[in-house]
Amino acid sequence: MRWRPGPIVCILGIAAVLPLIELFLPQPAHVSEAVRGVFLYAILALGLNVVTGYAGLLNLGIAAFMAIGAYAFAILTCEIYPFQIGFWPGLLLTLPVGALAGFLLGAPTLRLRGDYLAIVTLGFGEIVQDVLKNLDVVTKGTQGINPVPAPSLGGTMWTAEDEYKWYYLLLALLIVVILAIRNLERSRLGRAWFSIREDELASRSMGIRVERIKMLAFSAAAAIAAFAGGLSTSVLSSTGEPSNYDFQVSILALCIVIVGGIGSIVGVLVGALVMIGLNSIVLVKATAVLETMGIGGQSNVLLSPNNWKYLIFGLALVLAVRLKPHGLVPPRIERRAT
Amino acid sequence: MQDYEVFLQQLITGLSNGMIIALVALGYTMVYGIIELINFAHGDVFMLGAFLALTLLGALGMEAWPSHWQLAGVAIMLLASAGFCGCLNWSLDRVAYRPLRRASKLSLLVSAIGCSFICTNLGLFWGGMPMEVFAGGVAAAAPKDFPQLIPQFNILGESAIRIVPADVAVLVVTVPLMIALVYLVKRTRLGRAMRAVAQDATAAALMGIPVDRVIGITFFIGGALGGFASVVYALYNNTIGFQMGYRAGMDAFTAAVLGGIGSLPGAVLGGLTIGCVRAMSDQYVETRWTNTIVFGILILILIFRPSGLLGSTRREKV
Amino acid sequence: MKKQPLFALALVFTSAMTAVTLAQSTETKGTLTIISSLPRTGSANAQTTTIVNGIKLAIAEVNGQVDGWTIAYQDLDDASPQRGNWDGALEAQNANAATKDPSCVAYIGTFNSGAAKMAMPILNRAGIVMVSPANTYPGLTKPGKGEPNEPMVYRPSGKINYFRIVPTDDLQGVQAADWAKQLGAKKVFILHDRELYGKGIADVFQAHAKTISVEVVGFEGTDSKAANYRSLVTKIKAVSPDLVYFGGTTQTNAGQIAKDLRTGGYEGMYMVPDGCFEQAFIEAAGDSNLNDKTYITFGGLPADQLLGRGANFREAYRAKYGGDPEAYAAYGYEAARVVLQAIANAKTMDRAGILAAVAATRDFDGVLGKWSFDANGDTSSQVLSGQTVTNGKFAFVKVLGG
Amino acid sequence: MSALSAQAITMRFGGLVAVQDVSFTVQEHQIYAVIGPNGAGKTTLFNAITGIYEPTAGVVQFFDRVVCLTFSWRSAIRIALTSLACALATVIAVNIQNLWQASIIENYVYAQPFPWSNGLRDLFGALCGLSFASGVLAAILGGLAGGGAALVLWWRSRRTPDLIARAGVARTFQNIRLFNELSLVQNVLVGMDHRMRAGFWSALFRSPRFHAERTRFHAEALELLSFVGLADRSHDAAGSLPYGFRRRLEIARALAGKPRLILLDEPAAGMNHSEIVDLIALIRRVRDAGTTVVLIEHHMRLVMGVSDRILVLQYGRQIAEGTPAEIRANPACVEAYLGTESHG
Repeated sequence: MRWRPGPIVCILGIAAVLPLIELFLPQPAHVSEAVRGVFLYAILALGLNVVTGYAGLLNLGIAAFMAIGAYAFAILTCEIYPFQIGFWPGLLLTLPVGALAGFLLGAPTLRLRGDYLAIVTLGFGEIVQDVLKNLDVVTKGTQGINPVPAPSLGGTMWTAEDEYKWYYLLLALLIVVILAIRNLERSRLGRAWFSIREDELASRSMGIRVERIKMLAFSAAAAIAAFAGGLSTSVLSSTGEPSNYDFQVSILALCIVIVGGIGSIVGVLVGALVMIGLNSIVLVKATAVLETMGIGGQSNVLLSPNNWKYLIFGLALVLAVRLKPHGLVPPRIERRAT
Repeated sequence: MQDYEVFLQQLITGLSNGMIIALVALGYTMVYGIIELINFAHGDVFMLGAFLALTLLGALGMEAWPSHWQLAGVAIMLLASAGFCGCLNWSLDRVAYRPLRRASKLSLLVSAIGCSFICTNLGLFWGGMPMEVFAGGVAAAAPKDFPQLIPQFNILGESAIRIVPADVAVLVVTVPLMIALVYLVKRTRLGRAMRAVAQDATAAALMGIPVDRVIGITFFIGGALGGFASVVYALYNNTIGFQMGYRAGMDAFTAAVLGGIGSLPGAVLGGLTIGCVRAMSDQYVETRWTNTIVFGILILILIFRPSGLLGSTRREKV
Repeated sequence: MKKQPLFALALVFTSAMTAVTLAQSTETKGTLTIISSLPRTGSANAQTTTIVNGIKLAIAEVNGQVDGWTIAYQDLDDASPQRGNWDGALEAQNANAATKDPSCVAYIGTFNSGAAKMAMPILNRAGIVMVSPANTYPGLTKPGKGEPNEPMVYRPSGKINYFRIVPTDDLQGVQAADWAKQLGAKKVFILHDRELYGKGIADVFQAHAKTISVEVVGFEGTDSKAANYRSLVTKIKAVSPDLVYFGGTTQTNAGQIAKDLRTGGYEGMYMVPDGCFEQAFIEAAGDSNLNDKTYITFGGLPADQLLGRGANFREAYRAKYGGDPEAYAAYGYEAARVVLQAIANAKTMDRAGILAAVAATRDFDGVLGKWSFDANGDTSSQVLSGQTVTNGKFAFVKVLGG
Repeated sequence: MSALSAQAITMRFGGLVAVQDVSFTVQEHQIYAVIGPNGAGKTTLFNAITGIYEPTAGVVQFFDRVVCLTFSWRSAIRIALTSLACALATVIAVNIQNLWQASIIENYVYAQPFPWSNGLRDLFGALCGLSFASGVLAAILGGLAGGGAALVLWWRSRRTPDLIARAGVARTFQNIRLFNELSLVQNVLVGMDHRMRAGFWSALFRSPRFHAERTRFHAEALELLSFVGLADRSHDAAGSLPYGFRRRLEIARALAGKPRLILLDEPAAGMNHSEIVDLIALIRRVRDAGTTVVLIEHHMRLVMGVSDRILVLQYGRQIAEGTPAEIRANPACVEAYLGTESHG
């Protein structure tokens, strides 16, 4: 078959040249920094997509795994702890740590039906929050752990100012994650995930070891989320506080997956762009414009644009699923290669 | 206080809190039972109900009423909030959920999340707008005092154990509601229709049951329960805020699951269990671990009873 | 196809913003921008609104002009709607936006100390002065108070660019404990909201209470989202303390705790830090639950105790926004005035000049008293005031420390 | 050797007895039919055999073997280890603050190298110095919870459909259960899944083994699709197939696992005459390829034409068993079923 650039390649290609375009635009129009957030959330949502989109298990606690990754990464690398294993080993270690956490939660609970599992994951999210806050001897509680080292490769360092370096690093890692997920998706494992999502009992009757397959989805998602957590920690050079990884983050990731197109990598990318873009590009810039035009900043609730953000975000969600119930880019099912 | 008095006191607190959770959870579980939607907006509808009650209270100047009139005031608030929340929940179904009935469950879930955000924002506006006390909306986000209409003296007089009229009020409102609800679902034609739709919407439609109407009515009833609960909550806690829907919704969801989703007695049992576990954990462990303990117990129970405490192990039709 | 409206929208915004930027640059000597970064969405909105009011008031007082330079002000939000709280990514984004805006010379923020940790290194490298109206975590400025690598880790350039006008937790917690002892408390029960601010101040309170032989009968972290604290109150009552100290803010339910203490039949004293020094606290708690038995510490003198400058501020604030200025309004106002004064005193009108001028602030006559910045960038003011609540209003009791 | 032997199967749901005391044996290479009026318990019997339900009483053997995890010393050790791990994890979780303080915080001086041996020594010391409640009690509670959970989970997974499928028993469903969003090939490949060996890592890194296996099974799947006559639609979504094709796809999917025994639940339902003729030929071909066939069917011509033996159920009870000729001659069967049912 002749090779044609697919939608994923197109999106990533546009992303790759975006900073170059920006060179010709005035500063207020720069968005590449916010796009870094899109990349991070895209990685997180790709992880969630594995468990919720492919295997059909509703996970409301993906942020907990992100938190585990973030804190594991920070504890292993930060200079106030004795380990200090460095950026790359730390980032790689978030994968097994996340997978282990996923395994520990999944092993006893993956037999639960649909929404029972959802509440377990939600509860796990709350537990992780509490644990991170309360074990302050280990995790520094709400202080957060900082500074977390920035990556360096062959002598080049990434500092907070090198925004384009960061941009391309995140883009590269996003591509790695996409490739890994695509390899899994187009394999025996991916097929088994889909079959469980479609009809768990039938796939069980075909000899699929449902528990094991679900566990792989769950752990893989947890590992990717932990990876995203470690990465975001490094970008911000601090873990922030535990509530930076609360239920709302899980919900945002879920919205990205579903609004984008559940079970579709392109969908997740588009979803992340739309959701995070709405949040940290459109809303932020719009508020700024309104402020400079003298609108807003009033003490009355109704007149301050900030107070409309919830409403706009909520309306966007309702309208998105109303107009596109299968997501902005639903997965193409038929010709998926084996 | 003696040790046993502390224990009894915590039990009373736990049961009172648990009853409120149970009331919210009933609305949750009804909606879940009929269309299998985790209604994220339920907690926020509940929150708006509390704001309506506060508005009524302020507009009618109930604080200044003589005490027996205030009881009538409470009744007015209960009915108004119930009606309001019912209608709101019904409209959410009409506008945001019904068009998605054929779409996947997850799209529905996102729609519910969106509604939850919208309601939260309305609560923020509401918290600021109509009442002078909030400085023209400057402090809209701050928690709001809900005046004490129910006195807080100790019914037991000088005893170390305190039972305040608010505890009694919780019982007086919630228990009849639960009985009425069980009657409605088990004994009336409407209840039968609801159960039929919950079991198999297509079959129910073929039997001539107006499915959409039944679902709408279920949303109304679920919302109304949330409305009742919101007034009870406000009277009991005397504070409301635009973000209180989150915890209320989460507790209700947990209670519904713990009891077995779709089971009315299960929701009540789940709510009471959570209330008591919270109180006991606050007393005998540490407050900061309470959430962990609640969810830890939930996970443990689900491992051993995968369908909740009273949930039926519904067999899949093969 | 679906994305076209989005692009169109983005285009409109872009052009609008460019237009605005261009329009602004046609001024006398040029424009200096002050950027504030505070959580404007979600639960902290009430407090940050008053901070922004304070900042705007300060700028309005000089008619937006200092020495012929136009002072522009940008109110950035570091909270996102889906978080409802500060968001590290947005804070970093705001800080980077400030560094990239050539006209930006000062950054007022942050509200949360956790957010400051992310913004500080970025602004430090860019040499932009940062004045915080609300951060109280000691480690941000004071060596030896936080982690071993603090505060140097926030100063990658080696220079100090971060200043704060609020007393840190280690000061307020100590003063609060001393005051508690003076009020006659022998047994205290300490609560905190498990946030950086509340936990930090409660930790200091506990440590100091032990050294001045006040018995600490309990130390608990609360759940700030709980519906009520009745079971906790039962636990507190069982050990019958004289005073309950809550390290927390109005938004982490200080009001609800006050309420539940009273309905639970607790008769003793209740003390809270400056995070609760706002009318919203009284409104949330219900004044009958607070009257005469509630004590609030505040890092500075309340507006009505100040003569001259402070009294003017109070009148001006009342005239502009209606209602008395609260703790955070004063902090915001003070922060903005420090910056404005530095601009007036600056030798060179660039970031370095203004930074040097802020650092050189000495004997500043502000609404919080007369104070200077010390070598760490902290306020030299050791003055805290103690308040109580009578008839639903804050009432000044005494000056603490000094 | 018998392919399937059911002894005294009883299936009870609450008060309702769906299947009572049914026993039969299917010899290898037979085509065996289960017939009976609607609601006679045929599908329930199938579900009990294939592990979807746990029979209330009775034993099912495939190829003279009970397919079930037995409580061996291995599972015992597994449960014991889980329990031990949970006990240890609980102790660590409860005391993590102290342990961390003792081993790490006390020993680590900022920007100095960490004395690992001291850290380990202090960690061990702190572990030994734990109080009864935070040490022994926590270990016991954690161990009990972990062991109990492991035991319960093991109990629930003793006899699952996937275990039975892996033992070489495939089935189809009365109300067709295809994976509608997957293509035909993929549906078949799911059926082959348990024959594949390339795992997670070879999929992730696209190892040569992965490619080899993919090519091999893909070809086999296409072959199987042409065996049931669906080769030309192999890349369509299963959900888009017309009804008759769906049945065939389900059979292909069941055959994909190379089962030694296949259970077909009403394979001819909704088929027209010529399709049934094809189906009969297909079933024969399956049997001739070496697979034993058990089928539930209402369609009498098919049953009588193709079966070697027939089992007749009524109200959950077994009323007759024998060759088609015997059944035809049995008055009880004619009364119960044949008499009332029109011959197709």
